[in-house]
This record gives sequence, C-alpha cells and structure tokens, in this order.
Amino acid sequence: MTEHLASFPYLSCMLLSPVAGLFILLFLKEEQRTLIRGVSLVSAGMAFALSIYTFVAYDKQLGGLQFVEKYEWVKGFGITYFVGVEGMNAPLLLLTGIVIFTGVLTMWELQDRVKEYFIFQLALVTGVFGVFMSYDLFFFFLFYEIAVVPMYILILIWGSTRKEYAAMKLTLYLMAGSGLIIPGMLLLYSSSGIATFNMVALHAVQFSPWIQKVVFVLLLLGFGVLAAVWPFHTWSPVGHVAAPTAVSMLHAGVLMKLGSFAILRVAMYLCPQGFQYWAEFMGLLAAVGIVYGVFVGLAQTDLKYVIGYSSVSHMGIVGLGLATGTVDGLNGAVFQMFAHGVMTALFFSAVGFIYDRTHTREIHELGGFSKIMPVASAFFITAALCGAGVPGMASFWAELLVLIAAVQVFPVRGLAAIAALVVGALFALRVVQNTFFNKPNPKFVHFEDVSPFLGLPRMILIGFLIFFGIFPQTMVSLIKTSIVPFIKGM
Amino acid sequence: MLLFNQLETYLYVALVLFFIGLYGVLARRNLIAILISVELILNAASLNFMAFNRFLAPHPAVGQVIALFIMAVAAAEAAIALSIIIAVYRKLKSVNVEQATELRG
Amino acid sequence: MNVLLFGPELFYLGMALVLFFFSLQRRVQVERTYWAALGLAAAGFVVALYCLFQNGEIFFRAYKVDLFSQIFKAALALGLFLVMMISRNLAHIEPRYHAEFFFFLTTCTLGMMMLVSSVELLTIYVALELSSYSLYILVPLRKGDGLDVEAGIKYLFIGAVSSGFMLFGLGYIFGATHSTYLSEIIPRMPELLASPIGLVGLLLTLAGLFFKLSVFPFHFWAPDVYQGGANQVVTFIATASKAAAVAVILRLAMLGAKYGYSFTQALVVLSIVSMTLGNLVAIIQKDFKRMLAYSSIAHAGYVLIGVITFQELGYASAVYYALAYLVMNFTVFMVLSEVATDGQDLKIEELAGLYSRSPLLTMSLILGIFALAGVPPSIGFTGKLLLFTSAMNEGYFWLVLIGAVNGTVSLYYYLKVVYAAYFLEPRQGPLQLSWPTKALNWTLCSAILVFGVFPDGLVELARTAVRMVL
Amino acid sequence: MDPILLGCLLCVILPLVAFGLIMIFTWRRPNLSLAISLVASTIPLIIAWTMLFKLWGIKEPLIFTFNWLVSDLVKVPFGFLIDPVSLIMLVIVATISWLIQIYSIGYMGGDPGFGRYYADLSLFAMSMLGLVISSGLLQLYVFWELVGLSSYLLIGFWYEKFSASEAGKKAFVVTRFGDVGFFMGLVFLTIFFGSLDIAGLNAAAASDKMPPWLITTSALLIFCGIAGKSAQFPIHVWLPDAMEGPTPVSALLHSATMVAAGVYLLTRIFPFMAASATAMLIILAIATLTMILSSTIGMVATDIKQVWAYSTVSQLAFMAMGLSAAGLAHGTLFAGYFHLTTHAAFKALLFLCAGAFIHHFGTNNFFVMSKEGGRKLTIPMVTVTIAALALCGIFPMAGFFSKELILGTLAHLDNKIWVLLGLFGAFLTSYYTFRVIFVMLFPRADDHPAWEQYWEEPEPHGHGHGDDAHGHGHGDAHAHDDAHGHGHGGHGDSHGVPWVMSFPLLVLAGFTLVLGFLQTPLETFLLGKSEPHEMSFVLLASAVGVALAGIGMAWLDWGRKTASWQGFIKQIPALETFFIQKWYIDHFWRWFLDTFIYGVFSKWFTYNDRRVVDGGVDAVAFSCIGGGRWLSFIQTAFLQFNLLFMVVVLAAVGIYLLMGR
Repeated sequence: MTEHLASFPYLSCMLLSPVAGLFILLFLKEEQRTLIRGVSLVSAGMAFALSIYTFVAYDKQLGGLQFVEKYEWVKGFGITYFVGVEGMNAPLLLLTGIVIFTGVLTMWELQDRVKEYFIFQLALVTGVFGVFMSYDLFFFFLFYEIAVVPMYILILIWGSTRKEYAAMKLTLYLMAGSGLIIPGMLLLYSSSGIATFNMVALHAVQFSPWIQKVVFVLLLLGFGVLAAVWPFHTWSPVGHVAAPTAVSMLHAGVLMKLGSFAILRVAMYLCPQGFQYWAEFMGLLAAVGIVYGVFVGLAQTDLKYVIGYSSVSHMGIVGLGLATGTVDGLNGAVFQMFAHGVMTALFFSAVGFIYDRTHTREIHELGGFSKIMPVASAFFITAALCGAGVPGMASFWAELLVLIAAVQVFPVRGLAAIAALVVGALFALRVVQNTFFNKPNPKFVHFEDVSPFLGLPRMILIGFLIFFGIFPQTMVSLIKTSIVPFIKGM
Repeated sequence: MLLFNQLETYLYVALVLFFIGLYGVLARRNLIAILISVELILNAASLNFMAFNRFLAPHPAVGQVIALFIMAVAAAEAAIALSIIIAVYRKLKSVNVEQATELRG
Repeated sequence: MNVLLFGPELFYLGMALVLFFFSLQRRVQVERTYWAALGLAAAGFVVALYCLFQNGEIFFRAYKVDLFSQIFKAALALGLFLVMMISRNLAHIEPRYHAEFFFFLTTCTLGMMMLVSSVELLTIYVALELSSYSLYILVPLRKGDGLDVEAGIKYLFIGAVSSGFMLFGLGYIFGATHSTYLSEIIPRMPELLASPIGLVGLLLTLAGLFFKLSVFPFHFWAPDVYQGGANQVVTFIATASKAAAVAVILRLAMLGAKYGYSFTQALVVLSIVSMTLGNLVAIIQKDFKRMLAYSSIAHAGYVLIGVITFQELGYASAVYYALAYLVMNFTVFMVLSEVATDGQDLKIEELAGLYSRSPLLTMSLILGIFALAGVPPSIGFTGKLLLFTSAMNEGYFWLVLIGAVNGTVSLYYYLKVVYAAYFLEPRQGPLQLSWPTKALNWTLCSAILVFGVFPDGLVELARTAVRMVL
Repeated sequence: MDPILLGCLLCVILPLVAFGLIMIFTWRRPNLSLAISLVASTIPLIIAWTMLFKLWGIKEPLIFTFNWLVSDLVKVPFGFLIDPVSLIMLVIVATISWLIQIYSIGYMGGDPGFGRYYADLSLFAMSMLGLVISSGLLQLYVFWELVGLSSYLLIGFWYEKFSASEAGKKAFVVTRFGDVGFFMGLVFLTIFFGSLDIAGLNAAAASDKMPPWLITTSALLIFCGIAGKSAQFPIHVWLPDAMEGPTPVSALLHSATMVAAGVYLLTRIFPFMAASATAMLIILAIATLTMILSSTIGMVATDIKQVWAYSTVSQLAFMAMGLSAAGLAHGTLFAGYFHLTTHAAFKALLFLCAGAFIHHFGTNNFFVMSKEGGRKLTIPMVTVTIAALALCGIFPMAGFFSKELILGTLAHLDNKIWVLLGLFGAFLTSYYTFRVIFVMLFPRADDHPAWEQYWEEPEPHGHGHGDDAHGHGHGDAHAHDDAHGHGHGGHGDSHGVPWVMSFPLLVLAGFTLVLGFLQTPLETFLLGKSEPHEMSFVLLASAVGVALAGIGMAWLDWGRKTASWQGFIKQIPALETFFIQKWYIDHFWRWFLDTFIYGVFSKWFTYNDRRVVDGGVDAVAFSCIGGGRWLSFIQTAFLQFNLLFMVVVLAAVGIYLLMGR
C-alpha cells in the first residue's frame, strides 16, 4: 500500500480535538452549563470539519494511504504511531464526525451532571476516531478499548431502564471480546518474526495457514461481539435501551461499526487465508443474524428494542457483505456501515426526543404522534423507511450491493437475506403505524414539536442519508479505491 | 567409617528436625508451641549449613557464620513473635490459634 | 569505597536512628514527628534518585549496585515517601506509637533496599528478614478489636514458616554449589538441577520469595493482613514491598532459568492459578481492602508471566509492571485512606457518592481502578499488554489467553467500585482535601496517563536495567 | 444539452424539488404548497405532450444513459429510454396526475394536511414519471419502490384513522412481498446476464442469447413484482383496502397509473417475457383467475369505490391476459397496451365521479347515494354512465375497441377456454357495473323493503388482532369525513360539484369518447406498422352480446320498476357469502401472518433470544461469581489449615518437578 505523508497533521488534530475539549472541560465548573456545551460542541465540530475535509480531500486517483503520520513510539516492542486515511476508513471517520457533532447537539437539553457527561462522551469518541485511523495494532487495540469502557459510566449514570444490569453486561461482554482479541493479535505479532505492530508491515508477512485460521477466528469472535454478530448480539438491544440518546446514537451508529471495521481491517487484512477458511461460517452467522433480527424485532414492544434488533439485522448485512469477499460485497459492507450508522443515529435521536417528553417507549402507550409532533415523527418515519430499504436512501444502495454479491457467493443465504427484507419492512411500518398514526394518546397532546435548533442535528443526518442515497457514486468510488487493492492483496 | 563422619547423617538429622518442626507447626494449637516448631525448622536449616560447610565448602567459616546469623535472626524473630503473641493474649485472652479465626472468606 | 554506592541505605539507616530517638522521647509530638519523617523521606527519595546511576560491587561482592537495583531503590524510596504523604492522620494508631510506626516503615524500606542489591544468599536472607520483621510489627500496631493481632499473628507465622523453608532451601543450594554467591551459583545450576537436592533447594527458596509477592499458594496472609492492618501500613505492603519482591524474584528466578520445560510449566500453573483465584474470589468481596488483596494476588500472577519468559523483554515488562503497579495501586489506596477519614476499614458501598463528595478523588479512583483493570490509556494497560506480548513471544499462547480472559473477569469487581463511587447517592458530606493531597492526586493521575501513553522512556530504562541481572 | 434529455430530467427533478420544498418549508401553508406542486406538475404535462407531438412516428428509441453507481460487477446506469411505449405512458401519467391535482383542489379543500397531500402527489408524479422513462430495470426498480412509498403515504393520508394507516401498511408490505421476487429476478439477471438495460434484455431474449431457464425464472420472479403492483391473485388483497385513501388518490394511483405500472413493466420488457412460453402460460392463468375472482367480488360490494377497485383488478388482469396471450400466440403487445391506455381514461373517470358523489354525500355506499338523490348531480351522473359503458365495452366508447382487441388475441390461442373465460369476465363486468348505475339512476320509494338491507353499512370484517387488526371499515366513511372535515353541501342541489372537480370529469369523458378511434394511429406509432385485425364476426357478436347480456341481467335485477333489488346471486347464499368474504383470501393471509410469522418464527425466535442466547451469557457470568464464592472457602480463618494447604501444594509441585526431570 502506497503511503503519502501528510503535509499537516490533520488526523492528529482530528484525534486531539476531542481530547483538548475534554481537558478544557476538566477545569470548568459544573454550573457553567452553556460554556461546557459550547466547548464540547466546538471540539466535536472541529473533528467533524476535519473528517469532512479528509473525506473530500482524499485523492481518488492517487489512492493508497493518505494523510499518513508515522512516529516511533516504543522501540523495544516495535510500536509506532501510524495513522492514515484510505477509501475504507474515510467514510467511517466522516460518520464518526457526523454522529458526535449531532450527538452533542442532541444532548443539548441535558441537565444532570453535564460536565462529566461530555467528558466521557468526548473520551469515547476519541477512541472511535483512533480506531478508524490507526494502522498500528497496538494503537488500534488501545483506542478500541478506550471507545468501549466509558460506555459503562455513560449508561450507568445517564441511562434509563435496567441500566445497572445493561451497563455491566455490555462492558463485560465487549471486554470478553477483547479477551479473545489480545491473544489473537499478539500471536500475529510474535509469529511474524519482524517484531512490529505495524499492520501494513504485518500484511506483507506470509503467516502460516494454521496461524491464520486460529487468529482469524479469535479476531472474528472478539470483534464480532462488538459488531453484534449473531449469537453475540444480546448486549446490544439491552445496551441501546438503557443508554441515553446520544450514547445510543454513538453506540449503534459508530461503535458497532468498530467491530465490523476491525474484522475487515485487521482480521481479513492480516489473515486472508484464515478468512478463506472461515468465510462460510462468517456468512452463515451473518445470514442467521439478518433473518433472526427482523423476526425478533417484530415481537418487541419497546421502541429502542425494535431499533436494537433492526441493528442486529442490518449489521448482519454488513457481515454478509464482508463474508462474500468480493469487491461488490466489501463496497456494500463499508457503505452499509456508513449508511446504517447515520440511519440508526437518526432513529435514536428521534426516539430520544419523544422519550424525553413522554418518558415511555412502550409502543402501545404511544400513538398518533404525527398529530402531536409532526416534525419529530417525520424524522423517525424517514429513518424507518430507510431501514425498510426504500430507495433514495443511502442504505438501499449498500444493501443492493451486498445482496447481489451475497447471492453470487452464497445463493441460499443471499436469498434468505432478501426475503428477510419483507419482514423488515413489515416491522418497520408496524412500529411507525402504532407509534405515529391512529388517534393521538390524550396524555401526550400538550407536547410541542421539535424546535428548529433541536431539529438541526436530525436534519443534518437526514441530509447525509439522502445525499448519499441520490449520489451513491460519491461514496462507492471512494470506497473502491481501497477495496480493489485490498481484494488483490488477499 | 564413623557415622558422625559422613555428610548424609547430618543431612538426615536436619531433615528429621525439619519435618518435626513442620509437624509441630501444623499440629500444635498453642502459639508458643508453633513458634518453637518454627525455631526447629530454622535450626534444621543451620545444621544443614554447618554440615555442608564442614564436608564440602572450600571456605571453612562460611557455614558457621551463617549459623550464627541464623541464631541472631531467629532470636529477633522469637522476640517479635512473643511480643505479638502477648498482644494476642491481651486482646483475645488466649494463645490458642483456634481463637484467632475472625478473618475469613 | 565510594560512599554513594551505599548512599540510600546509609541515609535510611540514619533516618531510622532519628526516628528511633523520636520514639524514645517521653512527650508525644505527633506533628513534629510527622513532618520530620516526611521531610526525611523526601530527602531519601532525592538521595535515591541521586544514586540512580551508581554502579559497582561492595562488601566482598555480596552487594551489587547496578541500575536494576537502583531503580528499585528509587521506587522504594518513592513508595515510602508516598505512604508518608498519606500518613497525615494515623487515626488508627496510638499517637505515642507514631514515631515507631515511621521507624519501622523506614527499617522495612532499608531492608528492602538491601534486598534488591544483595547477590549473596545470606545477605538476601538477612535483608529479607529485616524487611519482613518490620512489617510483622507494623500490622498489629493498629488499635481496636482483635482483627489486627489476628492478622499479625497469621502474617508472622506464614512468613516465618516460608522463610524457614527458604532458609532450608538456601542450605541445599549452598551445599550443592559450595558457594553463596549468585554469580557463582547461577552458572552451576543447570547441571545441578538434575539432582533432587538442587531442585528442592530451588523450590524452597522460591517459596520464601513467593510469600513476599503473595503468589498462590503463599497468598493466604494477604487478605487477612490487608483487612486487619492499618490503611497506611497496608498501603506500604501493597506497593513498596511488592516492588521489592518482584526485584528479588527477578534476580533469583534466574536460578531456574535453564531448568527447562517442567519448571516453567510449574510456574505457569502457579501464575494462572494465582490470577484466576485472585480474580474470582475478589468478585465476592465486600471489604474494599480485602478485595484489593485478592486483586494483588491476581496481579502477582500477571507479574509472574513476565518472569517466566526469562527473556530481556519479559523481565523489562515485569519491571515496568511492578513500577506501574506501585503507582496505580498506591493511587487507589490513597483514595481509600482519604475516604476512610477515621482510619476504619472501608466497605465498597461506603465509597457511595464519592463523585459529589470529592470529584478529584473520584477521578484518581477511576484512573487507578481502570489502570488496575488494564483499561487504556493507562500505565496498567500498557504494562499488561507488554507482559502478554513478551509471553507470547516465548510461545505461551494459553497463558496469554487465560490472562486476557482473567482481565475481563477482574473488570467486573473493579467496575463495582466505579459503580459505588459514581452511581450510589452520597451518605456523608463533601470531603476536604489539603493542597498537598490535591497536588498528589494530580501528580498520580498524570503519571498514570503519561507513562501509559508514552511508555518508551520507562521501557528503555527497564530494558537496560534487566540486562544487569540476565 | 439535448432538449429531450433536458425535458426528461425536468420531468423527474421538478416534482422532486416540489416535494422537498413543501415537506421542509411550506407544508403549513396550503396555497403556497398548492402553487408549487401545480407548477411542478404542469411543466411535465407540457413537456410530455410536446414530446409526443415532436417525436410522433419515431422509429429508433432515443436512449440517454450515464453512470449512477459503478461498483465492480454491479453497474447501475441512470438514463432515459424514449420510445413510443414510454412516450404514451408518459403522456397518460402526466395528464392524469395533472387532472387529479386540479380535481383535488376542490376535493381536498380545507383538509388540515393539504400541503402534505400535494407533497405526496408530487413525490408520486416524480417517481411515476421516472419509472416510465427509465432505461434500465434497476433504475426502474428504484422508482418502482418510490411509487410504492408514495402510495403508502397517500393511502395512509388520514393517518388518525386506524383502517387508513392499516391499509397503507398492508399495501406497502404486500407489494414489497411481490417486489422481493422482482428484486431476486433482477439479481439473477445481474449475475448471469450482467446487464439490466431494457433494450439489451429485449434484444438478447428475442435473439435467444440467454439460457431459457434464466429467462423463465427471472421472468416469473419479475412477474411477482408485477402481480404485487398490479394486484394480481393472490396478492391483490391490498388494492381494495387502498380505497381508504382520498378518492382522487384512488383515481390516480389505484386505477389509472400506479397499478398500471405493473402492466406497463410487462409491456416494457414484453419481448423478454414473451421469450418464455411457460412464464406466459402461468401469467395467463393467474390473470384469468384474478379477473373472474375480482368480478365476482365486485358483484356483491355495496361500496362504490370497492366496486371500481375490483373492476380495476379485473381490468388489469384483462390486460395481463391480453399481453400473455399475445406472448403465447406470438402476437404484439398492442392489445394489452391499448387497453391500458383506454382503461386509464375511463377508470380514472369512474373514480372521479365516485369521488364527486362521496364528496357530496359523505358516504361510500351507493345505495345511500341513490336514496339521497345521487342522480340529481347531473355531470357526474352522465359521465359515470359514459365511463360505465366504456368499461363494459359498448360501441363507441374507448373500452369497446381495446376489449375487442384483447378478446381477439385470446381467440388466437389454440385452447379456446381462455377466450370463453374472457367473455364470461366481460359479462360479469357489465353486470356489476350497471348494477351500480341502475341503482343510482332508479332509486326506490322510501318505503321500499330493500332499503334497510343495504342501508346500514356492512360492518368491517377485521378480526381484533391488537394493533394488526386489518381490513377497512366502510363504516368509517363518516369518520374520515370528520377527519378531513369538509362538510358536504345541501342535498338536492344539482350544482353541488365545484368546477375544479367537474372540469376533469369532462376532459376524461372526452378522452373516453375519442380514444377508441385513435386505435390505428396509435398502433402504427407503437409498432411502426398496423396489420388489419381480421376480427371474426362471431367473436365480435359474442363480445357485444355478453356485454349487453350483462347489462340486461343488471336491468332485470336492479333496473326495472319491479326489480327485486336482489342480485341473482342471492339465490345461492353459500356462493354469495363466499363472494362477500372475498373468497376468504384476506382471511388466509391474516391466518398465515398470525400463525407463521407472529405465531411461530417471531415468537420462538424471541423466546430463544431471551432464554437460550441471553440466558447462556448470564449463566456464564453467574457461574463466575459462584466460582468465586466456592473458591473463597479455601481461605479459612484457621491459620494451620492455610499452612497445611501451602505445604501440600508445595509438595505437589515438588513431586511434579521430580517426576518431570
């Protein structure tokens, strides 16, 4: 992979702007609410802007790894600070930027322990950025865990239903995942012969098939937990339900992508033969997840549970795309990561808005919200339609690519996945109907609608969904630049 | 060949001493008795040192020096142990190990 | 002979004497004693740092002064100083014993300093006993119900027995190699380990050292002592003495380096059992210190991982981890003794609402706990990962796997602490911190983060240090 | 830039822009929204007609394509295919949607959701126009789905009404059910053929470049989509419910244009489909079944929109029959397509008239309308009669010509059963059509016994399935009247229909009258040549005969003074209930959904998720805690036990090492 050094440390700035915000927050008083919000918004906004810049400024003709920064970190262990942007992580950096920025706006109304909240949220997002940009296993894993752990406190304090249980379950589950990741990646490190954590260098090494098989399955399961691969998905609905709005957004929107991205970037990239060996298995899990998710989602009565299971299903599509190992499949998978991220963020921000007002998410208690708050409902309905795979939304194209590739490679699983679309549509519309249509619940009629300011983040999300829905090429052509050599390298 | 002129004899004696001490440590319930048994173990050790020194070591004095040191250390240990045992007696009104069974789990 | 070679020890000897005189005085002067002790400890740390790069052998080669030993001496001095920092109010120790309390801390430090540089069996033994005996006395020094003496007596006897074993073992090693100098013994070990006598000798020797580090099965004293001892004493045991134990184990483990498969396997098993047992039992603990005791057992297991490799990287990581453990564990204990204002034992629930009682302490607690749990970006995470890396380099796949899974288990009880501190509602009013404590908090937090993110300098130092013992 | 291309782009973009503008900014301001939407629908109208005249008689199709999405194997070109087929459909769609927008000014006036209504209409216009002129199947699929979306939005327009939102959901899900087949077909073609370009497909299939199995499978799969959109058995169930939407919507989407999209697709890729005889035969069978079924149900419905809905289903089936028969008999697509054209005109007319009545009387039950003096509304009454005649295929209405053509094509088949069934269908059609007309024309005296039998609206036959109770309450007619509360004018006032509503009626009536005579020019335009249809006199006679017979039957049952107002079907009660229950197909789907989807999969997967998967995870966690408690027992408080343990372990290790030497 060709590397082009950065003229200016854009990525480090992207990484450090939340950190800077975090440190400023440390020295602010809890009372200075607006200042706190302002600082976090600015730091998030800077990261957002930089992510947009890298997305736009990435030179597709040049290809390869751009904006690279590389410093020796720990000589004794061959650890380097090595960050860069290529076709497959540029969209995800952008996604992270979008979600954190909108997330901060979404939590604007937060009143309880604001300072700590934003500190932890910024810490979390630092980790996310780090994972997406680092090309050194050590830092990759370091950021991976940074992204996971603050979740515990975020859910515990600002969460809602069964939060103690959910927080503990989520954290331990994900950490159990990293319990598998550590041996896996260290096995690569030690068996590579060149004592380095540098992924690009490791990629050049020919690992023995046996090692590749072992490592791949370890990493697949380890990262799969975070990607909510069936049957390791149960933490995710519980976690989403418990988490506060913006955290659900970040979590479903971005964190779950960390898992699938890591499977792509580490597992598949470093152990291609292992991937060949396990691809069938991976595809099977993914397909089961897709079908399973929609059916379980059909039976849920809590809005967030519904979304949680739809995420399980959609992440299954990502997994299926990865499992195909074809250019189309991987393009689709990465695109789906982005699309689903934005979509779920929209979902959760809409639900969060309603929940903050009504303090219930039980579908049968709600109803007729299109009458009460048309705009808020419009946001949710848009997300739901996107989830149902309506064209004109980004996720349609992603699913299209993945499904075509899937039918090509695993016909039966692919067709099953396509068939699941019906049920997906059914349960999306079922929720929409019961929540937003029919007669309004008299309890809630007095609520007023989304204020333009609070509407802004949702509009941003919808904007991205529709933009990439109408011009999918802008995204796919970028992703391709890295996927094509990726497949060649495998 | 005289029995007292062989290394093995002393080693076995020391070993026996060691195990007697160990047995005492494990079997007796009286703190003082346990302390004495510990001393036996230490003595077994010093006997070893002397014996090895006598029969094998190049330098004639090492073992004896060590033995002396062990005595001193053991004395210190005894002093400390006794002081603590007295404290135990003050607080628990007994020097029986079975009395000191609060901390568990 | 260059005095600086023996500088720190001499200094602490003098310090001990000063404190001894304080203890002789009839009228009790708590304040003066404290400030004197603190000042001396600070000075001692300076001295230790000043002698950091001394190099040489004294006392007829019985005493080796090299970077390795000096690093640990500095660490020990630091540990003592930190403990002094939090000994401002020794609520659970009679005022008239304060001087003795400081005196014994000092002698213990002295003993451990000698321990880390001694390369001759007898010296090792004497130094070991010197440090242990001071601790034996410190534990029951606490006032109040019988728990302290019970802890003391258990500590004493388990310690005495294992040091008896060790002595017995040293005897055999001496007999087998006709020498008491490690430098002469280690080369002769390989051929000698074929014979049962050498083997038993080695095993029994390690027993005494594992007791210091509270490795399974010599861990029984730890929970009781941690719970029974006064907070400050336990802090010292949990930080400084652990570091010293690591140092001496790293030196002596070389005896078994060449022994080969079954010996390392035995160590692997011990390490696995220690970490698993420690973590699992810690889950069900209610008392904060007791929980930390079990976690220290688990961490002993982690350190052993580094020892087992018998390689430069492994040793370096072990050293790094020992220092890291000193810092992070101390952070937690500091919070503990700050919260336990009248020196009582702290239940985990009693951390309730710390976030509102003192945000600063909460931050330190979180960082310390997360560091212990091996969560980035903390010194604990880096240390643990380096340990695993070096172990994996030697091909201990399963050891690493189990260690990593253990990390997850441990997270459960560490998070329970976070839960209490962050989630439960406060029962008491806010805590007032003196400015030195605040400074200490910030220093420790930044140390945990900085050395976690920029470990290079420390790692390089550790590598050069361990080259001395290998 | 090529003016044609520009025109096509405008057709697609303008309504989309209108949709966006209204949805984001002006949805609270009715008049502004109306203005935007009208502009965005008038310009496409002009464009369509000018194109039709400019390009009249083109031989070669004009194709514009550029890349929309290029992955590796998947390439989605975005483009326009302008040929006679698409041109005519373009004109139809543009015209009718424009007329409907005019009509709706009156019909929807004062509705709180006025802006949203026009936004949805624009969305529909955009997607339908895009569908008509798209050059590739995948692009067509995209617009196809968007059409479905807009139909969902419009059916559920009065979302406070449970039955409406329910119907919307049903429509979307059921059509999606078909579309999955469509999508699978596309996937197959992509993988095994590589391109989804319509022209390419047709050419390849015609010059059998494709393996037959591929053609058959993908043709049948694509037909699933067609069946969904065009409401063919067994997934026609959504269309009658779709009448919950505002009547203009029913006229626009669910009679004239959207449901015709299925048939349009059939004609669009006719050569491809025709390449597989098997597929064609199956389609023919399904279509025939659908026609009979829907006509019989139409015979017993008392809701005027229901009647027209079922007649729509049957007419669509009739077109499908024509096309598939042509495919089997190596005929041309003209018959079916011509019927599509004419049907668009008169069916829209029928619905708009129904709308006029409903708007006026605030009920859907045509018996009630009749009693309240429906016939006094002159213009609607006249136009509806014209449309009815057209529907029955009476000279000189448009329907006559197209139906003759289709029957002719059917007659070409060797197996005569098809044409007989076709005739039977025609008979039923004219019967139920004129049942409505006669009832409206000749109301009975107020004391006539027949009234109370039809007076009370039939109660909705939904089963109380919690939030999923489906089926549309006709009884809610008044409810939705309140919902979009426009009170209807005083009775007996013959000018109760505002001009914005009567104007479209007249226009459409005009089309219905003249379209038939344009047969030859249209044919030449479509096929490039016009072969004379040797229409056998027998067939002609029988066709007209059955139509008249149907009307006569209706006269006997409903028209004449002494008519009992009991359909002859009353004689066979079992059959009647069977028809009233719509052949129990809704029940079947309901049962299927509850038993399998909810009852089996959903239920058991959820159980498994809670108990097995999640339970397993928790079990592991608890076992850890249990292990801790268990291990903590070795930490007894008893000193010497600890010492013993220590010694024993040490001894064990020693022994292991001694062994291991």
